[in-house]
Amino acid sequence: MRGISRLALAHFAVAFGLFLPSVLLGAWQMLMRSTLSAPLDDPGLYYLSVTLHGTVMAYVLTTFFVMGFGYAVATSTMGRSLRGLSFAWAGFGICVVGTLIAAATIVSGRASVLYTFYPPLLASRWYYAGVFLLVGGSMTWVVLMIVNMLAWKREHRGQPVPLAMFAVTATAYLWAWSASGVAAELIGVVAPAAFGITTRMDAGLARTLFSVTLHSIVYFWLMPAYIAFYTLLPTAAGGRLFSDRMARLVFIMFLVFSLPVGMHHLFADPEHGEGFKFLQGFFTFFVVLPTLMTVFSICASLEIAGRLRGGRGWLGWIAVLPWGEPMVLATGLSLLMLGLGGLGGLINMSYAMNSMIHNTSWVTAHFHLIFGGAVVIMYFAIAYELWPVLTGRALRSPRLARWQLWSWFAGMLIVTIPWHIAGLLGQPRRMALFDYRMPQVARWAALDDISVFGGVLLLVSALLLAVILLRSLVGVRTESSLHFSLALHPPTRIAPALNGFALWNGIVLALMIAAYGYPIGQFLWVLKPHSAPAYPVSRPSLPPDFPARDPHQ
Amino acid sequence: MNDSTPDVAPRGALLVASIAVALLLLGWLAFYVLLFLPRGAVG
Amino acid sequence: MDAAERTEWHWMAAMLALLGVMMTVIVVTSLAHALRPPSNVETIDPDTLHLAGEFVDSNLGSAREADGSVTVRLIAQQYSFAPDCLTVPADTPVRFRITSADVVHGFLLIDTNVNTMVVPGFVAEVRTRFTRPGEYALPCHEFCGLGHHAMWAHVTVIPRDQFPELGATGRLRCARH
Amino acid sequence: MNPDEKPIASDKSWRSRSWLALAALVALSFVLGFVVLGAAPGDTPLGFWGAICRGLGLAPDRAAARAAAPVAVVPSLVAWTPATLATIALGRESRGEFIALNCSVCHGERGVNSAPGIPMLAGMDAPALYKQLADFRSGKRSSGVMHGIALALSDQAAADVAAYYARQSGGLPVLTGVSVPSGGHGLQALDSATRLVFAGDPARGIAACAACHGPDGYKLGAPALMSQDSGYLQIQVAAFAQGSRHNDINEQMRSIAMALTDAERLDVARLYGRR
Repeated sequence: MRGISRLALAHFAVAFGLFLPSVLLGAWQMLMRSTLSAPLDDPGLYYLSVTLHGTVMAYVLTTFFVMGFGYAVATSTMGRSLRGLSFAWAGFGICVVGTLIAAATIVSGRASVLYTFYPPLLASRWYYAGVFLLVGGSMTWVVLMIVNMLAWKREHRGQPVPLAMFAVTATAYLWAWSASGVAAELIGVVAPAAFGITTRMDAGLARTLFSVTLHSIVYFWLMPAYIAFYTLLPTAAGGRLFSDRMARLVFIMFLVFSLPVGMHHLFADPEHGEGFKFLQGFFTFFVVLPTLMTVFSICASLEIAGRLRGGRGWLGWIAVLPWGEPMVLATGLSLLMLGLGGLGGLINMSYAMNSMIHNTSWVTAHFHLIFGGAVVIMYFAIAYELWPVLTGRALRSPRLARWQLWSWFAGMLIVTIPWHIAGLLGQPRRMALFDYRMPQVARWAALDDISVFGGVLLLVSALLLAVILLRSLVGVRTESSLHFSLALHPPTRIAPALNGFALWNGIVLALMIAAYGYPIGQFLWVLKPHSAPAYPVSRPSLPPDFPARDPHQ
Repeated sequence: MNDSTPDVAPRGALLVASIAVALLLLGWLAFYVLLFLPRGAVG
Repeated sequence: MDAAERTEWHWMAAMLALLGVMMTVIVVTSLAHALRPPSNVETIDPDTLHLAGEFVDSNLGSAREADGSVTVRLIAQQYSFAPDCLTVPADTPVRFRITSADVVHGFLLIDTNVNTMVVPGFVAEVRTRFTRPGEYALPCHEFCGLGHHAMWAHVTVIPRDQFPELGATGRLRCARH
Repeated sequence: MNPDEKPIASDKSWRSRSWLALAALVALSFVLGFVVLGAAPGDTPLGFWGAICRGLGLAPDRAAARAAAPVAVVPSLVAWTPATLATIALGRESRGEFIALNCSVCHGERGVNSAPGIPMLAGMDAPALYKQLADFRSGKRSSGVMHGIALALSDQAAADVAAYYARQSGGLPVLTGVSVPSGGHGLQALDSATRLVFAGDPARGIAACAACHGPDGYKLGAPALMSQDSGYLQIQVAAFAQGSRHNDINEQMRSIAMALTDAERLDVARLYGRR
């Protein structure tokens, strides 16, 4: 267990270590866009900062956190040491190297293309190489999670895989499927231009491939939160998980339905017909289902806990819950943000209604509320839960932890509610600055200024997190382990379909072919697509070297 | 612990979740009918 | 199946019904109002827009079609729309045809549902009908490079009867500044 | 143990039910997306296959969009096609050096220290230089002197000259996009030229000059302007504003130059001309 503790702690150190400065960047970006004057105001620096903020939050924080969480869960839930510990460290190393390369390239000003790349904009090849290493390195984690679950199943024939391990493995499969999109984009469209093999990039194809990743990656980020809802929260609240088997079905649905739906990010794109846009929009409705099921299941688990603690009546169980526990408090706040953010998500995915808010601040608000709010607050709660287990020292100042969670919640609402409104008022995303003398822009002034205060609150909260986690490193020695929740009726036998992923990976494959077969295939066989010249975002160091080496491309 | 766990339908949870989901549906409908449709048909 | 699981299956059925209601609203309104995301798959060579074809300089702006509708052609490029000032009539079917000369751009008419991505190599098309005359701001809503934040154009919607009769080859922009 | 736990659903039934549900889902979504919504009213009736084709984006009514059009006005014959880029890439510095001997009278030795009002060429991006030579040759950019000179150059020779000047140092600085942020480059900058160069003016649709011309940004075909002769810059912006220079593709420069006031044109030219 000691080896695993060090491994998981190393992952969390990278995740949270870069998280803090990245929150600072986010707050500065809001200041930059507001009517207030920002230090270092410079549009070029803004786009650099957005690229760094997005890359760290979307790729670094999430990937490292999920990997560390997965290792910790896998070993404690299976009650055995991790197979392939050295591979895990090797994967960690690759991810760290990739992160450093990508971050250094962004800071050098040669990669201001935002974390979503946007071909035919072209950044320095080092940026793509760094991201590729980070994503590629995390595949060792994917393999290790799968291998460890299979090994456990071999040793415990006929027994249900522990729910937490099942869910972590679902996350691993999900990430592998999800990353295939960005990997295909990087290898097929970006790398040939970045490494000078061609001067052209097919933007439509690149966007389509990236859309495979775009939505499912969010579910990869979400999974630790849901795993905590199902396997850690009921214990923390002092109760039982409502139903083990349905929980498995929920994780399976996340795996199956978060993938063939990415085209709802391309509703407004001209490279696809309305048929497949509707089809994937239709599938998107089914990815809402597991979340709606979770909402009920979590309420039911909490009700069990509340009734065990003496709560009576229709709603009496709510008040008696241990809201002082970071895990319980974070879940409550998370569900509130999930509700609001979920409403926004329903609007985004509703086919033609997307036109109302597509690429406005509404979208930025939506994913900050869902990911930065509902999910990241669960990352905090998980960190507080895991810290004593991993460091062998008690968490100091739980009171401060409560303050930290509340301030994050408040900050996120103060940031995102104004953004939602500004989006409805037509504020476009990703702009470095606004000219508030324009009448249409002046309407956003108060909203943008309010969000700055939310940003400051988020920064304070992130600092509190760092203080709590660092202080606890020198806390009182304690022996603790993770306590995974038992179901009301723990299953003793289970259908193999709910105990593995062979069937579900087959179904994902079939759905992906149905949803993406033609949309990707059309670029190869139907359309005569015209690529565009790659547009480097920074001046090439030797001008005559760009463009062009291949006259026949 | 097993003896005291309720094995009946969790009525409180059903109530809370139903209210939440109903609000979600109403909110969505409000956006669709009151904000989206008046902004004009596109295609 | 225990009681808990049965409850969850029932809940799942109820949630499917809820999603079904939303899906029905979408399908019915889309049929009734001919609503859809802008989806016109049409390729074009982004390198040579200015040399020949539909998007040459002299063909940009508003054009009157034989059926009385108006087609507006424009180009998005780093970091401007060409033309950057447009005039269209109210209460008339308007069709925007827009393409990119370089990278990915966005096209949004604030306070309307006119919203599309502009991807190099493709002609994006949005059809709409304006009901309120007035000034509409048109920002690029997709990151297109370091000058993105200044990429704004303007559309003036004028009453239908004030829109001039343009011949088959007449094109209307608007005088600015 | 739960006494009334029923026998678990067999794996077979999970498999068959899941695949069945999947098939039903895909079938339903295809019918809704391609057949039902494809036949939306307001359009001409398309029929079954017509609706499916439209669902795929293969709409039939393309010709109308390209019907009657005014006579094309072409700003420049240069297009950034692969062939153009390949020609530029094949430019040879050694050959260009010989040709450039003819240029030094006005543009200075090795393109450095040009006469006032004449652009400095040392360090200028090859594609930008190539395009201007081509436009002089085709008459799309008017200049009595340069038209004649450019007519004497072949495509290859123009690429050679461009390659030669692009590699000369001591003129326009080689800018790499790497800059130390110093602030004061936003809309709140006090100096209007700094504002225009680094932030632009969104209200007038004026992009930041720096986004294409440096020091930070780059755009294919746009020359780097830092340290360029300010007199020359001023003349050119004025020419764009008056429309006497019109070889900018899709009016990129004309629309910006027209929006600038006389004083702003002067200030921006001075800012870039600072050495």
